[in-house]
Order: sequence, then structure tokens, then C-alpha cells
Amino acid sequence: MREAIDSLVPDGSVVSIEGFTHLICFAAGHELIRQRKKDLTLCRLTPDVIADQLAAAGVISGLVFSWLGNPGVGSLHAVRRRIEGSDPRPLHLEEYSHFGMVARYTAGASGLPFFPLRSYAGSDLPAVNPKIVTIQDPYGGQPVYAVPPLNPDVSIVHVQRASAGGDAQIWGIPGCQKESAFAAGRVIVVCEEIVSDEVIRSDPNRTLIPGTIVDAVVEAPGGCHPSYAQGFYDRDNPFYLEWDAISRDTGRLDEWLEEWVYSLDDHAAYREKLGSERWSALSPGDAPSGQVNYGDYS
Amino acid sequence: MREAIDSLVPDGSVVSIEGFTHLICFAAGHELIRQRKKDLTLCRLTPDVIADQLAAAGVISGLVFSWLGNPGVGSLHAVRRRIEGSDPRPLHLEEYSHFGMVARYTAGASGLPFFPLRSYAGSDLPAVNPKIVTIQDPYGGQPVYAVPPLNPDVSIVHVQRASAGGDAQIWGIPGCQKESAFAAGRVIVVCEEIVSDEVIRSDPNRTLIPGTIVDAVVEAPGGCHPSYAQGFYDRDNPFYLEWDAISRDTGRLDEWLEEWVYSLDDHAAYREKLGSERWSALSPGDAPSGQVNYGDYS
Amino acid sequence: MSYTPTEMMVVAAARNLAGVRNCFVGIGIPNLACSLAKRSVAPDLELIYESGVVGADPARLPLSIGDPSLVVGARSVTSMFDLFSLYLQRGLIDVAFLGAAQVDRNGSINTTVLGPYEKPDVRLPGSGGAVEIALNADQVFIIVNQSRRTFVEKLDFVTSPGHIGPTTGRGNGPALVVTQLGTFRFVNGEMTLKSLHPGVSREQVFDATGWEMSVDTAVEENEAPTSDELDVLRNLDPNRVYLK
Amino acid sequence: MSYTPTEMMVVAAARNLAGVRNCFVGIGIPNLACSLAKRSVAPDLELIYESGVVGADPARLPLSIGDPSLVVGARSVTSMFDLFSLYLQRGLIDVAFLGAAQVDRNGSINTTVLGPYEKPDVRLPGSGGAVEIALNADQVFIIVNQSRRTFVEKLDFVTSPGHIGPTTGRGNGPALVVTQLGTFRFVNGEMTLKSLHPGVSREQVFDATGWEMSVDTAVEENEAPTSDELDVLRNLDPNRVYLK
Repeated sequence: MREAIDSLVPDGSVVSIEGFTHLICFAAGHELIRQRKKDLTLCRLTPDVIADQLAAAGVISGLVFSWLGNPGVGSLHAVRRRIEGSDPRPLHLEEYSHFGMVARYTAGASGLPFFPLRSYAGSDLPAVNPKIVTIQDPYGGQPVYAVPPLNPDVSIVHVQRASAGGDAQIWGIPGCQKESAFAAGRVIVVCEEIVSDEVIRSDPNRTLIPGTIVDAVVEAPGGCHPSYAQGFYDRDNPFYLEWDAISRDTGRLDEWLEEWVYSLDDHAAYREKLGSERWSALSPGDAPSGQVNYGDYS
Repeated sequence: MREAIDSLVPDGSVVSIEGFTHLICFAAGHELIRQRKKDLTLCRLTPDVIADQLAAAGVISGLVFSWLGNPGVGSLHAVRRRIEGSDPRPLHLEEYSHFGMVARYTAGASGLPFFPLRSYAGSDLPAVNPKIVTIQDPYGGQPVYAVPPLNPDVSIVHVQRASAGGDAQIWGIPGCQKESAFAAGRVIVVCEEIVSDEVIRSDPNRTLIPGTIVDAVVEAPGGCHPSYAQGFYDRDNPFYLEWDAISRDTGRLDEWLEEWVYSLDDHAAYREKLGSERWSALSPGDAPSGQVNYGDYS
Repeated sequence: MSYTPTEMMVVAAARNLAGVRNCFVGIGIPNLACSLAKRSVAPDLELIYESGVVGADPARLPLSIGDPSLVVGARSVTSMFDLFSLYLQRGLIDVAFLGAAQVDRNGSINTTVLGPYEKPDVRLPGSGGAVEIALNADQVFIIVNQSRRTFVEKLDFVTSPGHIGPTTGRGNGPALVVTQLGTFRFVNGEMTLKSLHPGVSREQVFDATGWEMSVDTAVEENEAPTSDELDVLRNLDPNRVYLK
Repeated sequence: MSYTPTEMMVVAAARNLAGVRNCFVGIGIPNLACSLAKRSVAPDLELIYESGVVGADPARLPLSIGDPSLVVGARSVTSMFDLFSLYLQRGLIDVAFLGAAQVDRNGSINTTVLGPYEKPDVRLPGSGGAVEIALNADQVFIIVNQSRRTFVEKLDFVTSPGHIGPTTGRGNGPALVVTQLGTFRFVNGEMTLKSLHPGVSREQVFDATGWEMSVDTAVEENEAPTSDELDVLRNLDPNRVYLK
């Protein structure tokens, strides 16, 4: 992880870290903080606790997003301080809706100059974001709206499993991990476990991201904590509740960053510090998918 | 199948039967012939042997398509007779490319008035199909092309397994089964086997088509013959080769239709007539997918 | 049986889902309302979440829109692109729930900022999927706590439009508003008092509205939550996370 | 070792794939060329099929573009929408193979009709994915049997454009043509003889071309297929389905 973040995410990069409630790569976020990256623009539908941490640590100077908050809890206080009071620095916002963001990634991933969608009419969003424009229907119907492609410099994508070559498989909520990866100039795949090529190739329909477009593969079990990885661990809801109090108080927030990020060598240390009791409380039971037969045609 | 085709596919319908080399629903095609449907427009990227049979039987009066032929073998002679000589009747063509057809289904499935794509520049296709138009990039770049939505009256979609409620799962080549189903006004799911809700819900990422949009579910094992169903049976290549000779000769073609379609009650009779030897020659060995764990979070 | 104003809101919302098939669910009160409706007036209700989950049947109270318990045993789990394209924009959603920090007489909603956009007094979460939901769901149900702070004459920011005339969407806009005081429908695009919860007066509604609220010709009084309804609800949220 | 003209074509195509990564493969000769290249000059070659198969490693000779043996053991299998959008139109394809019923001096291709479109003498298959492949693959390799019927001054129908000036695509157009006589590249958009297969004369090429073929300053003679190459090829197609 250290090497991947160091070499693939220079200061000033436009970085997407997606994962819709699921597979949010906190491990990479913490590494960005640990390496004191500067002036990053974070692309993410839902800047949540990870964005609050990056904002508090001074790593990000802008957000491209559609919903910001601590899901199920309330506000991101560090982000709000920066937006409402430029405290300690302003945070540049480029704001869409969820579908607008997904459409931007899709255009970026598809080599399209724009993506059309039936949204935004009557909303004030186009007034505050000139990149949201109307487009004529070439068949003479009502105009619709369009958004431009989003092509991050680098996408960091957490998945359940990947091969050493970067073929990445996801189950549960896929969000827009695939689109954000294909849209990016460089791709870092972070996984719960690295598996053999054979495991990947025994179920090729699950491969959402091919190694072909991947620049680095990092194994970081537990790397989504406090969010979750389907089948591996649950969301740590108490953490989200605790974060509200931490994030309200800049002193506590700085202490938290020091204790849980700066003073730790890597995510393995974070995982260990959380302790086995906490991890086992988050472990789900078994709910196997069952198998299908691809057939041996040799 | 009899009831589904009878009630959901009136004469004159626009019908899509997709399946890209894989999961081509011959069983439904034969039922359309058996019921002597008339004046259907067939939407299909690759009108192949199924289209030749429907054309010869006088079921279809038009094609919306992107490639026609007997894959790996050569021509569709009944289709060619109708196109080249209006013999015995003309066949109306509305012609795209593969991506254009996929984009049309995608627009239809997405409620979009058009879909943009980087294709067609310099091709004569837009000159013979006025539905393929240019569209301006609202951000000032080069214009691209657009195609209109395709919303068939009914889509017939073959899948490996479905619940009685119509939740349909596919593995192997998905083609544009999903998009053609969501684009259609009515959906008939034909499956190799009906399985329990529990099987479907144990692996929800494999469900490409939800029962929500499905009007009829038909179990028709072997229903793709001579095409194939991944993990169930292989493509019957000798049949494709034989078809070339059958289709060249209108007498033989009529005999074939009589023997293999009109004189049989249903697809079960066709399957039986093919014989267990032929079926066992087409049976693949096992290549299991392996399982993933969705996790028990209750 | 006694009940809280929140329980009354959930029950009123659930009853309005009678016969509905495909419902776009939010976390919290909408989720409770849909779960209650599925167990009472709308057994065929399909719970659809913007996270890509279709036909969920969660084994526990989901705490986020993408809770892992929504996935397990669902009918289908899909990408957000497919969810927004093939379900929402295609017009498959019969009813969608939206919350609001501010709502106006046309059912337009603000969830973006209080104060000016560039330098807000309070930065709110933003649209999420709300703007496309508002425009493309067949009907929108708005659930909101009613006061002069939330029912305002003029929104600080229009995040999601209500009845504002022709739009690029395919839906019919807001159909119902449920508050702790009563329910409202839209007559010629204008929010109109339709029913009052037990013990609530029209004056309470007027006092909690920042404009002159229209009133239906026949304002009904809602039946209090039945013990069956309350049993189901309290089983769904035993720790009263949302049923405060 | 003796060899057929088809074997020479396959070998010439394979050698030109040296160092290539992502290749859009057609069935038949292109598939053989790619499989040979992967076993010789391009071990990292990724076989990508328009049917949605990425990184195939088929255990038998595939007889159709969606053969089930392409799926088993592949790296990824995806929808056609994703294949055309995320791979082809995104610009990930380094080389794509196209066949042709007719080709002109700019590398434009006809696979649609012989004769007029509305009442053709021969109805051909049509574009399939060819037009978007021609426009969006970084380089296009055309494989065709050369004669005055296929190398024509004017196409009956332009299915897929060659070097015709700026287009909506992102690719660089045709880079190579391989026939049973030799190979051709494009100089200022004009097809130009680059090499001859052993024993073929320039005159044979001119006789089989419907326009005045340009000739490279230095026309090379291709090395005959080596016994290693022929061994691999004949193992791939033991029944000589395509190696006629």
C-alpha cells in the first residue's frame, strides 16, 4: 500500500475512492493521510467519514460528489467547518446527484464526451454547477440533461478478492466500482484477499475489473473498516456514532488522527489495534452462494 | 409456452429474441412458427438460423438487426431469397451495428430518448438508415452519433434458471438479455430449469432480470438447441452445417419445418425426437464456479 | 395503546402504500413504513434501494441504505448505473420516499443548504439520488417533521423539484406528504391538508406552515395506530433507533 | 515443411502481433493468428471477443465468437454493452481484426451488400461490430483473400471506414492488411505493398488489385512459416477447419 499510494498518487491528483456504503477503502484513505498527501480532489458519490478524515488532515482541497454526511448519524463536522467557515481552509465543491455522478463515471469509462439523463429539471443544481447542461433530443423530443465524463487520475477500488494480476471480483453491492475503475487513468485494487488465478477464472462473470487496467494490487484485510465487506465483516456502527463526537471537536479529531493513523505504520497495525474482540463482533455467519456449472467443454 | 406465445405475442408484434451465440431461444421461435404467427418484426443483433426458420415460415416481415448469417458456416438462404428476390415476399430491413443495437436496447431499457456512441462516421449505414443521426457534444467537442430507443412489444429471453416468479439468472455470455428485457413492454422468460426462490436469493448478484418485469415463465430444457446453454449443453455444430444444405432448397426447408416443428406438439417432443444420443454428445463435463459467502447478518 | 408521533407518521405512510408494488425505500422511517406495509396492506411490495438492492427482505433493521442484511436473500443486487437507469429512469418505481430539510407549497424540496449556496449557514447532505427520484418515480411520498422551519414559503435551495410544470422526468411528482400532524396531497400542484392525526387541530397545522395552507373540502381524521400495527413496528425497531 | 497459403496468412498476421497486449479477436483465421502469437511473439496477448469474453484461453478450437469454451477459464465475461463501451470505445483495444468482402485503397471495408443496398445481388452479413471496431481500435488488421473481386477501386457499400479523414472514433484506423500474397501497410492513408510471401511476385499482387497498388520503397520477402509455427497451428486446428 505504501508503495502504491506513494508512486501512483502524486500531490494534486484527482482521486476517486468509491464504494456505496460497501467496500469503502479506509485503508487507502489512511495511507493518503499518513503520507501527508496534499491538494487532492476526492471524487466520491458519498463523502462520509473517510472524507471527514481526509478533510481534517488537510489532504483534500476539493470534492466532486452527490451526498455528504455521516450516513445514519448526521453531519461531517470537519467537512462542514471547511465549507461553512473556510476553517482552516476552504473546500472546493463540485456537486451532482447520485445518478449524475454515476453517469459521469460511465461517460468517462465509455469514452463518451457526455452522458444524457432525465434529471435536474427544476433543480437549482445546474445553476451552481455549470457542467450540468441541457442537451437536445436529436429525434425532436423534450431536451434532457447531460453531464461530462469524469476521468480521475487514479481510482482506488476495494474488492473482496483479486488475483495477483489484478482481476477483481465483487459480490454484494457493486456501487460504481467498475465504472470508476474503467474511467481512471490509473487503478489501485485493494482486496480482502489475494486469490489464485484459478479461483478467479472458475467464475469469470464475477470479475468486474480486469487486471488489464490495474496498476497495483494491495492485500489489506479489514481495509474497509468501519464500513464493511459483504461476507467478510459487518459495518461497525458504533464507530460511526463515535465519530460524530470526535469530529465535532478539532482537538479530539487531531488526537484520533495521531493515534489511529500517523502513529501507526500501516493498516495491519490499525487492524491489530482494533483488537480481535471487535473484529469477531463484526464477523457474519455463513450464507453461501451455491455453485453454478460453467461446463467442461475441452 | 403455448399459452405464453399465444397470449403475449399477437400478430404484428415487434419481438426481440436475443442471445449472442448463447441462450438463443429456438423453442420460442418454433412455437411462433407452430402457431403460424404473422407479420412479426424480429429484433435481434444476429439473425441466424432461428431467423432463417422464421423467415421461411412466413412469420416475420421485418428485421431490426446488425449481422445476419449462419455463424461459422455462411449464409441464411431463406433470408437471402427474401431480401435479394422478394421470394416469396420482401423482408423489411432496419440495419445497425452491434453496438448500435446494444445502445438502442440500452436507451429503451433506460428511458432515454437516444443513446450516444462513437461509431458510424464514414460508414454508409446512416445513409440507408435515417434513424442513425449525429448529435452535438454540448461541451463543444466533435459531434458523435446517436440511435433511438428500441422498445419491443415483447422480449423472449432464454436463461439458465429462473424462479416461478420470473427472477432470472444467467452465467456465461450475457449478451444483451438484460437490456432487451428491460426495454420490452412484456417479457417472456424461458429457462433450462425452474428453481426455488431460495436458490435465486442465495446469489442475488446473478439475477439479471427481476420477476417484477416478467409476464410469463416457461421451463423448456434444451430450448436453445442448436445453440447452447453454458453448463447445460454445447452448440450442435453439425446442425449448423446441415442447415446450410436444408436452407438452400425450399423443398427440403418445408419438409424440415413440417417434420421438426409443425408436426410436433411442443418443444418437449422436439427434444425427444433429437434423441438421447445426440443430447449426451452435447453434454459438457463439470466446471464448478466455486462459492462465495454473502454472510449471515441476522 | 399509546404511541408516539413518529409511530403515527410511519403508520400513516404505510397505509398509503396499499396495493403498491415497487417502492424506492430510504433508510429509517421510510424503511419502517415499507416493512409495515409489506406485512399489512401491501404484501407484494418490492423494497428497492438506491444502493442497487431489489426485493430486499432484511433479517434485521438496516442501519444504512446499503446494509449487508439488505443484500442477503434479496431478489437481485445490481450496479447503481442499472438501478438508476433500468429501474428508476425506466419508470418502474411506483412510489419513492424522500425526506426534506425544507419543503414548499409545490412539494419542492431542499436538502442542500440553509443560507446561500456559496457560503451556507448549514451545509446539508445534498441531493443524493433525490433529484432524479423526484423527477422519475411515478409518485413521491415526502416524510418530514412539520414546523415553520421546514414548511417554508421559499426554499433556500431547490434540490428536488415538486409540481413546477413540465420537466425532463417521467414521474408525476409528489403525491403525499406525511408529517407528525397529518397528511397532505396536491391539488393543482398545491399542497393541501387531507387528514389530521388524532387530537391534532387545523390550527396546529397552520401554525406549523410558513404559508397559507390549503385545506381539502373534507379533511379526515386518521385512525390511531392499531395494536397490530404497533406490534409489527416495535418488532422491526426493538431498540427504537428510529421510533423515537 | 510445406504449407498452405492460409497458413502463411495466419503466420504473417501472428508475427505482426509482437508485443501487442489487448487484441479484439474474430473467429477463424484471426483466432488462429492470435493463438499462435500468444504462444510465440506475444505471450501477454489478451484475447478479447465481442461476445463479452476477456482473457480467454480456450481448451479447444472455438467454432463461434461465443463458443462456450471461450468462457470457461476466462479472466472476465461481461455484457456486450460493457464490452463495447468499457473496452472498445474506452480505447483499451490495441489491435482488432476485421475481415472483408471488399476493401479499397484506404482500407475501407464492405461486408454489407454486393450490388445496390435496396436490391442487392448478394446480401452479406452486415457490420456486426465492425464499424465501431474500425473507428475505435487503436490499430486495425484486415485479413482478406486478395483478388480483383475483393480489392476494388470503389466499394459497393462502405460498412466500415478506413483512412477517410477525421471521424467520431478514437482509433488510428487500418494499420495492416494480410492476404495470401503479402502484407500491406498504409502510407498517408493509402494501402502500400510492404512484403511478399515466398514465391509471390509483385505482378501477382498487381493482377489481384483493382487499382494501381502503391509499393513501399523496400518490399521485404516474408520468411516461410517455421516448423515450430506450423506445429502450433496444426495443433490448434487439427481438423483443418480453417487451415484449408
